[in-house]
Amino acid sequence: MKTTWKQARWNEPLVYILGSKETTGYTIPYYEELAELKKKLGYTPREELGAIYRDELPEIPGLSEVELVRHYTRLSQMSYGVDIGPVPLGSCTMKYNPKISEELVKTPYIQTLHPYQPEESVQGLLEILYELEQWLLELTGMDKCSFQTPAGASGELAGALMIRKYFRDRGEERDEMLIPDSAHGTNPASAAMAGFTVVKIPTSERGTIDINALKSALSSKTAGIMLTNPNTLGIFEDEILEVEKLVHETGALLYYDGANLNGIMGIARPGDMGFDIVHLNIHKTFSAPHGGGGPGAGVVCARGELVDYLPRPLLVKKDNKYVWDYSCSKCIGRIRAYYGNIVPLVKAYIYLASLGGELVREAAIQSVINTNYFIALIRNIKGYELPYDPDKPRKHELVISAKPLARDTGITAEDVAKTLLDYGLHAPTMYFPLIVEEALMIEFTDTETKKEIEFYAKVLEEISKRAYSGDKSLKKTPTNTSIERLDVVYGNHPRNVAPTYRVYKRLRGEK
Amino acid sequence: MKTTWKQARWNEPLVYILGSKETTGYTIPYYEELAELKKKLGYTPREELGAIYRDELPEIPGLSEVELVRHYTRLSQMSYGVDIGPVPLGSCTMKYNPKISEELVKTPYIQTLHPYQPEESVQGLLEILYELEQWLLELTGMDKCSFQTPAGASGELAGALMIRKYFRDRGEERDEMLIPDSAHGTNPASAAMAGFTVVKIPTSERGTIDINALKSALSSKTAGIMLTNPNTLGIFEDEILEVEKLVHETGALLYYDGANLNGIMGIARPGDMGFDIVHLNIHKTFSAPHGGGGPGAGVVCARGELVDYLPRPLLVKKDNKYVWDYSCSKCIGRIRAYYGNIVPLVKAYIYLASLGGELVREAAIQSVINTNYFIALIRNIKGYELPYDPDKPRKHELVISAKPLARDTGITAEDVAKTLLDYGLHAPTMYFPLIVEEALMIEFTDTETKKEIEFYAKVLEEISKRAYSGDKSLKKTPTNTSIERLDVVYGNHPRNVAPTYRVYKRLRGEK
Amino acid sequence: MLKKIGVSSPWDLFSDIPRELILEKPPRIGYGRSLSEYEVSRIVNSKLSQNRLFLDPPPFIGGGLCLHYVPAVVEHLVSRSEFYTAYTPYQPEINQGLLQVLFEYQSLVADLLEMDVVNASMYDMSTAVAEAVLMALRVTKRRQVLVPSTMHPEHYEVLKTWLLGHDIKLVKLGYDRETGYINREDLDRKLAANDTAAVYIEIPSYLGFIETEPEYIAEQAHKHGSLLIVGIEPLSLGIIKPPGRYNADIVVGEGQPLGLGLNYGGPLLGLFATKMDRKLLRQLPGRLIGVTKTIDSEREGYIMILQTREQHIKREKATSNITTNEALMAITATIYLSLLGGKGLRELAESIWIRSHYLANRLSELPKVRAPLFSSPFFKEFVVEFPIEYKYVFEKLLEKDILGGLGLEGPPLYNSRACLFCVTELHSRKDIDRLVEAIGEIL
Amino acid sequence: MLKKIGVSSPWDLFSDIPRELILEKPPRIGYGRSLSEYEVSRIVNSKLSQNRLFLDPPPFIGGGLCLHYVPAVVEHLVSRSEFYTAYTPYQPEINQGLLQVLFEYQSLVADLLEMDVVNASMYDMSTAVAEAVLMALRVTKRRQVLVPSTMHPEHYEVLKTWLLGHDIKLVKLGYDRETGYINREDLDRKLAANDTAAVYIEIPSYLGFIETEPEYIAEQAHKHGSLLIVGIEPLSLGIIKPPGRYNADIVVGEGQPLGLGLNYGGPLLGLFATKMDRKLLRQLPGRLIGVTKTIDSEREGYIMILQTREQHIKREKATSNITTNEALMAITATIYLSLLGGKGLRELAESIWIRSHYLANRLSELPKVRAPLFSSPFFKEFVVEFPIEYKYVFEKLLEKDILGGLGLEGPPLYNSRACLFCVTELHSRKDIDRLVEAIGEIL
Ligand SMILES: Cc1ncc(COP(=O)(O)O)c(C=O)c1O
Ligand SMILES: Cc1ncc(COP(=O)(O)O)c(C=O)c1O
Repeated sequence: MKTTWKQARWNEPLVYILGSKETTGYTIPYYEELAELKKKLGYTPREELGAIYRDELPEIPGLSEVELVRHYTRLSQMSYGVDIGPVPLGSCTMKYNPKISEELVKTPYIQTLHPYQPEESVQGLLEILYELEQWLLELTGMDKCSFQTPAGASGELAGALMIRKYFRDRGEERDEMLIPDSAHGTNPASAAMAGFTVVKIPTSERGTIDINALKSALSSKTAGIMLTNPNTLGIFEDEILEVEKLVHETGALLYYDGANLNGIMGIARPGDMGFDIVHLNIHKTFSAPHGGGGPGAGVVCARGELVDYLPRPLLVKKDNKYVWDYSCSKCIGRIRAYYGNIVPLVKAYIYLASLGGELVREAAIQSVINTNYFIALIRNIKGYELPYDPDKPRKHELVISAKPLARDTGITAEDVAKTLLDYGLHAPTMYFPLIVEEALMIEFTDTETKKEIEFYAKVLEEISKRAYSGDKSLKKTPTNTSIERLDVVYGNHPRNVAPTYRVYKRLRGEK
Repeated sequence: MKTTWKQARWNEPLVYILGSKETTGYTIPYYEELAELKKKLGYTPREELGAIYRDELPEIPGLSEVELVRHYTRLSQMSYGVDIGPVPLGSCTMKYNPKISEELVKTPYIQTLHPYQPEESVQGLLEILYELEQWLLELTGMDKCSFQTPAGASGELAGALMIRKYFRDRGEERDEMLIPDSAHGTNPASAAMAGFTVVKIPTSERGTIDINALKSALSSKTAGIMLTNPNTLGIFEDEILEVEKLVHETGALLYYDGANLNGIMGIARPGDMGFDIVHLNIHKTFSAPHGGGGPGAGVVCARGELVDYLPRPLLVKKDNKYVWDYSCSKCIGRIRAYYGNIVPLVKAYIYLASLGGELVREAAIQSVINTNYFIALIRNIKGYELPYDPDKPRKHELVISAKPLARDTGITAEDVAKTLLDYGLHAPTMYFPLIVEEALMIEFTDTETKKEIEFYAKVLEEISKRAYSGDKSLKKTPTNTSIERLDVVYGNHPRNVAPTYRVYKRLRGEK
Repeated sequence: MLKKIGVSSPWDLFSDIPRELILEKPPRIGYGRSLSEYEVSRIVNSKLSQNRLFLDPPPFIGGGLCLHYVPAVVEHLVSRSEFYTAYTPYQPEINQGLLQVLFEYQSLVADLLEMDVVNASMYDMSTAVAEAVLMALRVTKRRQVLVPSTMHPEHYEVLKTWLLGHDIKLVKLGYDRETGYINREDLDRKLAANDTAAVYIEIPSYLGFIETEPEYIAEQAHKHGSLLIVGIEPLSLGIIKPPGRYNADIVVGEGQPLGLGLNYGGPLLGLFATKMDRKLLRQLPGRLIGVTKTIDSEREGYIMILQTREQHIKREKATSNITTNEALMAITATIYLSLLGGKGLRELAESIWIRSHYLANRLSELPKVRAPLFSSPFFKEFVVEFPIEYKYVFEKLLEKDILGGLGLEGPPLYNSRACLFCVTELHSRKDIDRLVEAIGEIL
Repeated sequence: MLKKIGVSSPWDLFSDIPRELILEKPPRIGYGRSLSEYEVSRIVNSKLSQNRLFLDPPPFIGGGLCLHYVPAVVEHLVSRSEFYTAYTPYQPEINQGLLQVLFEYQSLVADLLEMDVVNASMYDMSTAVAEAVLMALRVTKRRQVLVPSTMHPEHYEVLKTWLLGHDIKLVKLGYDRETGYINREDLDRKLAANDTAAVYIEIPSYLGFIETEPEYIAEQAHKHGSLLIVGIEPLSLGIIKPPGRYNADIVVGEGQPLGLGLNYGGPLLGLFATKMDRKLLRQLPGRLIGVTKTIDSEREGYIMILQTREQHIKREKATSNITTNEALMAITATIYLSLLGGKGLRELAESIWIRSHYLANRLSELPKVRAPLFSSPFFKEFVVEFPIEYKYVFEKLLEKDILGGLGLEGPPLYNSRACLFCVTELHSRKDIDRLVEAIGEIL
């Protein structure tokens, strides 16, 4: 399997080398009016601002429009997203995002709307958000959602704060949050930001939460538990109802990390499992593209009493009009300014409206089929193993370990990942979850084709063969990408840390 | 000067290999209605169409949307336009096209307009076209334009037919069209399509039309002369007024090939030079992008009596309303269906409105400065020469000859062109105009930066050095592009001619 | 830069232009000054928004162009700037992507038509018809051309214009008032002298009806040594037999339904195909992409082939003057076709067939309305005759925000009570019912 | 695929889910069936077009977000799908382009602020303020935070929420009614106990006015061992001294003016910068891109650095929980800044300054209108006080299709006759005159 793929490799210098602060490609609107208006005013910015006037031009290099276009177009060719090939990063749900969403949100009817313009003037948009909320409630089994949170982690923070406020209001001092050791890093981080002490719950050899450990952790200090289900191993917590009973019986709450609902949406609902609060990642399950790191949109939903604690404002329908409800007797307040990340939310609306209930369920099923088909393909490849009950079906994702490969050949999960790049493929998530050694966490989602999945498995097999045949070049991959393997240690060395060009220049003794 | 540039190289198979005719990424609107409507009709297409029903599915491979996006996105990365780097193809005016034009024409207010909807319902668009016409008249010195012609060649055909009709109406039998040997190939081709016999006029050693040869070619059979000015050598026909007198005196007409007005727009006008008909290439001078080969838009304009002969309909203002005037007592009729290539025309409007008169003139001046600056940079590079009065300033473009290089080192103009590609640059037009051996025809236009021009010159110098140092690899270039040098002879051999996949398969004995 | 050039003023570079030709002042263009991008967009948007949109319901007007749905992904991919800012791929090594797409275009259209050769596009269908006729004249060296009386009147006008420079007899064939079909006796009679270069037919015709036995015409034409040129509508080929099957020599068509907007009539996409035949190939107009190998024979790639037919090499002996064509529209059609696939195409064609027949049926229930006017099968467009002047109906529909069919008071039908309706995949049953109701109220 | 997996039904793959949890029927979502793309766009467009646009004249409403012009080229480049369909660049070798853009983002913002460290974005300014405060608490280990009373009321609310889990004293500083400035005595008094983690100030403030001598506040804060956090508006830095010059420790801001649409308030872009200081760097929230070399040391490239601060490694000890951020907005800002350049930025800032002052001047000519209400310099936004209830003015303006300023009946001003106007580069003299005339008529 020879690959002659090459990623574009432009020797594209930094914008600082290309531009100059005296150059601009921007045209000031109504420029010719300025001289007269200035005269009318009779004073200048410099005069008004005095000591706080900026004397020197900012060191921002400007480019002409054509230079700008070439620079960033070339850089785009050295980037890799779902539109280029599969990005099976586990825990990330990199599904393909239909172009219709991109097209429909590019309209002045969204882009120019001001958050403070009267509600009557944005009824169309609010209706979309309202219907979206109904659908998300249907999918989660919750009672009410807030659109405030701009990402999943923010949803977790909101949820954790809700739990804190809930117990404070009840006068209960509960400051422990239970979190499985397989959880996403944001869970403990969010809990800590909300002031909780994190109690780690181990994973049993079945790949699910260790019930006995849970039991002994639960106490009157327990505020709640944060769970992902299916968990980050892709395994459904089949004892979830037992967990629910135990937790609720101690008076604690259940938080559902629904960043990734892709494996069970339309099939089972966190509300039915007994969760009190849920957050959803619009940019994962609901098909808003990930934007190279963001924007996302989180939605945080709650049941029963917990609804009162949701961040405000909430969208409600009153006299057949959609309005923002700011009333907040118990709520945690605002989690960010304005109402939320509207654009990805509209994309979620378009996605769900297009699919409808049946195809939503189909998408979940397909994602699970894809996961298990891939497992079947790689099950017997030497060097990789499927930890935790390999016969249990996985849901939206799976985690393999390259530990045997590393042990036998010295080729690590990282080497495997880097070598995948050389075949024009994006690597899986590496070294997560932390409970699996040499972990490769893989999620194809529902939109990858059988062909792509098979090719991916074949390349993994090829890499194994190369490793066992003693091919040391695997340590030097990739070479077909725009740059060769990068030295992570070097860039992190305190002597070399250069987060900006001004620091970079200083490190090199330039002015 | 080492280059490590690599163009993206995807081993992207044909869509036939990727797709299947049973797959579709398209969603039929209101699909669920069809069953009932069909039932209501009581008969099927097959029943109605009978013998002419298509029994088998067309052999069109379908793709899912994600497959489609990856396929064509990857192919786009293996393409090269002005947004990637300079494309200094002489005679092509590949200037940068501001993105605002692309944005503004993507609106239902253009895209969904039907050519037969009432004129009252498209006044906004017609006003744009009308104002554009006024500006083009101002630039050309003509009296009236027709937007019909979809490209430059089509404008030439219209013009040649106008000349033919003009003389037919006058009862004069004139069927010779004079065309300089430096002219663009479309000129003789268009004249021939209009039924003229082409008489070639040689170029003098001054690089302009040979006046004596012109004199002896002129006769009572002469219908007209087609001229490009500045001509394809980039040289202004400084004896144009003399030419005009001679031609008009014989009773013949002057046609101006204004495909490329970039070197003199706002500075001198074909109308003032005495031309009777002019065509303009909206996709060159007026900043509509070239689309990988099209669409263009031609505009053909005329003066005096010739206005009556313009293709119809013409846009006129009547009682403060814009209407299409179909009246045609003498006109040549229609040159194509409907009114013209509207989208590029609107882009020309945006371009001219943005620039205004002064910047239009500035653009011309800058394009001429760029040409002559480049000449200054390469003047002394061994191996290249500037034929025809090297001290005369060139206008929008220049033609150098690599004859010395070919003679001394065996490295031809083609080798130079192919090697340029290896530096991430697009090659100039090669082997045109035909009157220059080993021609390289270069046009930077007004939008290339000084830096780019200097880099281009430096690479040409480097290539010369490599050639003179005996570097034979220049015959094997390019190697940094998505594919190595292609064999033009092979693909043109009658045994190998494969213009479609069905023929390709047949040649290889596949079904 | 001036210093390096060796001049002191840029005007020195214009010293060879006769003094009296140099304009004293910059031209009066635009708004008397340069405008910022924001100002331009404000101006252009305010002008354009004066246009009246008909989207709810979608327009029912036809006449060779109808509004179809352009999938967002098509628009997205055509907007890749590597494609649309490229020139004609004169340097194939650096433009393999573009060339492959164009080769796919030729191949897909070829399979749609079941013809072997497809060029890389003509300006539009009207000029494709003209080029096809000119090609037939060159191939056969004859001087008569037969065309249907019912053909698109603008295409006929274009053809006439393009033939101005040639001494050609352009003859219309009689047609059957009942079916719209070409009158066979007339055809036979006009072919008899064996001086006909080509017979041109349209399937479906401009008026929407479908000749179900083109084989007869093909045979007659070929028997008398003339070529058969067929004009098609590409979506109809989801359910209609491809012209390759009934022995067409040249096929032309309007590619607009394949993912292009209307854009008030342009740019469009002229489809042009022929048989794989030396004689035809040599006379083919336009650009052609083909497969070749690298000089080291290791890989296959794409180049422009048979360029020796073209104007930049053959000049006055070229097969056409065309150079700039409609490449981006060809790319659009390629993406559109690859999205649909054979099955999608069939389903789309069927849905258009069903919807247009549903409208005809419903209209025919109205008193004294003849819908369709012709008894033959039809696709997408069809003629309806009203008991009153159609102009009135059209105006009344406009008042109800409906863009009705195209009035046929002019050629080819000269029937002021008739119009040409177009129904596409865009028209829901509700949209169609709304039209029928509105007409019911008007009559 | 099922066969290869070894199951006979896909439901076998869900057999581990307790029976009672499995939904019997597909969820009731959307329109009861799947919709074609055309149907969805027709539905969405028809809903969205019910929103009311205010573009002529552009909106005069502010309150932290104002409508600015987004150049077409910015929108075009951000739409390159290699960027927007990428994930966080966990594999740097295959995402060098994206990483370089983000490094350029950090660098350009750093030069705009004259701060050395900029992270790869926060959600928005409100959360950036909250993260800055949390960071200051970690760095200083103190428990009091001082903020201006005039700060953005929503930012204040957010801050309060984010501090719910901590035992912190969030204290408002008094301000001068004449200038809007922080009361220095109050500041000194509250700093005196040396228990303040950070002093937060805004330049320009939420109400538009500009503190011209932040040096005093910086010195006082530092003298008492607390950090200075400054909230800025990025365009204003074309004419206002950058916070790096007056010794800010942490700088936050809303990046929306840098090429982002309003989008009804999201997504936005939280700017976050600090000094280059070990202690600060270790506590920095969010992602950071840095320069490194290839393992063979031949070339330089970009990677994510200092990831050990982040949640996926440090978990509950992380400096923040943020992972998904606003990368695409950061890309947008990068492109926008590189288009403007230093000079363009200055000119743009000046033009906004001129236009907003022109409106203030014109309004001040109206009887009993106080414009601006504060005597201090201002940028882009400013407070105006009317002789009548502002609510009435606002409603009347709406009737004239003008979206007026933001009423200030609530916090921080509680003045029902006052509003906050925002004037940007979008407002031509004519637009401004139109507003003034309309207000003249209303009063
Ligand atoms: C399981 C899980 N939880 C939480 C998150 C955090 O979501 P976000 O990145 O939107 O903050 C992610 C994704 O990163 C995730 O995969
Ligand atoms: C001088 C000249 N004339 C005519 C043409 C033909 O124009 P078009 O390609 O638009 O048909 C061209 C461009 O190809 C040209 O450069």
